[in-house]
Amino acid sequence: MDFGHLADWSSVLSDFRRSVRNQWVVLALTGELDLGSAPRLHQTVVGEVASGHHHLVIDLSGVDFMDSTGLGSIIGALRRVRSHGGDLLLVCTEQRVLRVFEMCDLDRIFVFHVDVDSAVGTPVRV
Amino acid sequence: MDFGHLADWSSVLSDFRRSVRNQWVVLALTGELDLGSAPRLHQTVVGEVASGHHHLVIDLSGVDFMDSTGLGSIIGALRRVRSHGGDLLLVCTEQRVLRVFEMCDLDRIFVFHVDVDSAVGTPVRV
Amino acid sequence: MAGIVELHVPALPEYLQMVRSVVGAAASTGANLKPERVADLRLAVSEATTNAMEAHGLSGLEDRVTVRCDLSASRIEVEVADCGPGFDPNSLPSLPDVNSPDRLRHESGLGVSLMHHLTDETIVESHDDGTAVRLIVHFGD
Amino acid sequence: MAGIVELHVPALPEYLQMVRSVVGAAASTGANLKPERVADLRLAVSEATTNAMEAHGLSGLEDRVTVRCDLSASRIEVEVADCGPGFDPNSLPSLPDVNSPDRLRHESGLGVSLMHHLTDETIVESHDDGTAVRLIVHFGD
Ligand SMILES: Nc1ncnc2c1ncn2[C@@H]1O[C@H](COP(=O)(O)OP(=O)(O)O)[C@@H](O)[C@H]1O
Ligand SMILES: Nc1ncnc2c1ncn2[C@@H]1O[C@H](COP(=O)(O)OP(=O)(O)O)[C@@H](O)[C@H]1O
Repeated sequence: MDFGHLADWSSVLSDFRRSVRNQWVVLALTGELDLGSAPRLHQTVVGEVASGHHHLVIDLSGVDFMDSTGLGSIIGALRRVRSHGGDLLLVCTEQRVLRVFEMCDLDRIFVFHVDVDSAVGTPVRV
Repeated sequence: MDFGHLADWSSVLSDFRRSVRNQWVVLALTGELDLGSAPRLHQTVVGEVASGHHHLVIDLSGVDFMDSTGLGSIIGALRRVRSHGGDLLLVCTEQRVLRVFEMCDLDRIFVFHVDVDSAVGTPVRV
Repeated sequence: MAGIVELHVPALPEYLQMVRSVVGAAASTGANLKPERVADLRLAVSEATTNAMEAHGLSGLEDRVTVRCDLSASRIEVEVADCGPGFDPNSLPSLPDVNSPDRLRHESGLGVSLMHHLTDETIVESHDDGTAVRLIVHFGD
Repeated sequence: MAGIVELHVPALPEYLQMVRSVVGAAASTGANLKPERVADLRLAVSEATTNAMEAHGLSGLEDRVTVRCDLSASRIEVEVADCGPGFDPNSLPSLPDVNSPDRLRHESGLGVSLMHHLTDETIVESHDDGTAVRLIVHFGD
């Protein structure tokens, strides 16, 4: 079993943490996901996909606020990994964040897990 | 030994807690002590003194901000209890709050304790 | 208690959080509003302010964006105003069905409908010299 | 990053916390400012805003108080402005010595001297139609 490594992001992305668990790259976000931070999520995902990581977990459990710009960056991430045959799982328990998915009917498109352990237990399709 | 009773203040004074320990009335404040809350401290002290409680401990350990208006209400409390032969002790460890006393040279007038236990261990002069 | 709070911020994303905080604080002064409704209002304001900032950004405007909270005994109204080029709120494109694979092509276009969802009333007044969005939440609902 | 944030609030004590938050957030956007200095600035602004609110309150003015944060690369300047009756900052009474028993008679009169203590520069401009206090903190000190 691979317990992965935990790395601090560069200072610019100081509120993102990256780890590798099983065959999933886990991006743990904290703080608020809006126009201020969404572009960084976008860049990060583009970087991961470019370096061949197409199975991502975005851990939103540390995110206390997300608006539609934040949601948009997650939609973009899903499209990007899928177009490379990969997948995106979300970890989210915060009601206020889940509600944004629901209000936009996008809770039906995304797969939610209650914690990272559960997400990275999902077998990677190859 | 009297372990005192702990009572929630009325809703208006929701961030004050009153207890009686030994012969001291302990008022525990939380939040910010400024023009918004200082009048309530004033009223509370006036009420205590009027009902014969002249030995007060003001516990500032839950106060994360205090300005000169807040400080003024504490000066007033000291004057009021002293004029009845009582005394006022302060519990304060937060550097930012202590600093306000220091900048006004009033750290020399007040007696500070690191916790309520230490304050209420002070014998009451009669 | 009632009062008007007005905030002017640069059209930069790093000020969004400040806008949300001020609106949250102003709304909480109206002790009648439930925390969930304050959260909804914060989100609606975040959407409107994001649009206002983007409108300034796209037009290269240096002007600040104005957020005005007007609290009365029965409701809070937050107006977000910009001096961008405006838009026609009645002819926004509708999004493809969620089940369509095309849906994922749309990372944006959710803000205005969310505002309507989140508030009791959302009034958009847009002209070619600016837009004002009024977000209204009634107390006690 | 640099920018001007302006906040207008009713002259009511319950808005002091909002003023401090906005100034704290604006000052923190200037990543060069140490947390202790941000705390000092928040306190100085609280003092100036309290005085402005009291000036309006005593004169029965309904007007709002204005707090304007101007952040540049090297310093932050916060201006607190009111339209109260003004005062003469050069003829404020001095307080009795701390060792004098009389000292306890003075529950007020500390604000202006604290502002000078807490900032690099405090400039008071007061006329009979209002007062503007500018509180300036340089970065990197
Ligand atoms: N304040 C505004 N000024 C100019 N155009 C706006 C404004 N608000 C919204 N719009 C236009 O309406 C469109 C839809 O807005 P919205 O539903 O919030 O989604 P998004 O902003 O994600 O595109 C925007 O893309 C923009 O073209
Ligand atoms: N903005 C203002 N408008 C009018 N008078 C003011 C203002 N600021 C200060 N003053 C006057 O200066 C006095 C001293 O102010 P300060 O040092 O802050 O102490 P305090 O406000 O506690 O009295 C005040 O009591 C008031 O008379």
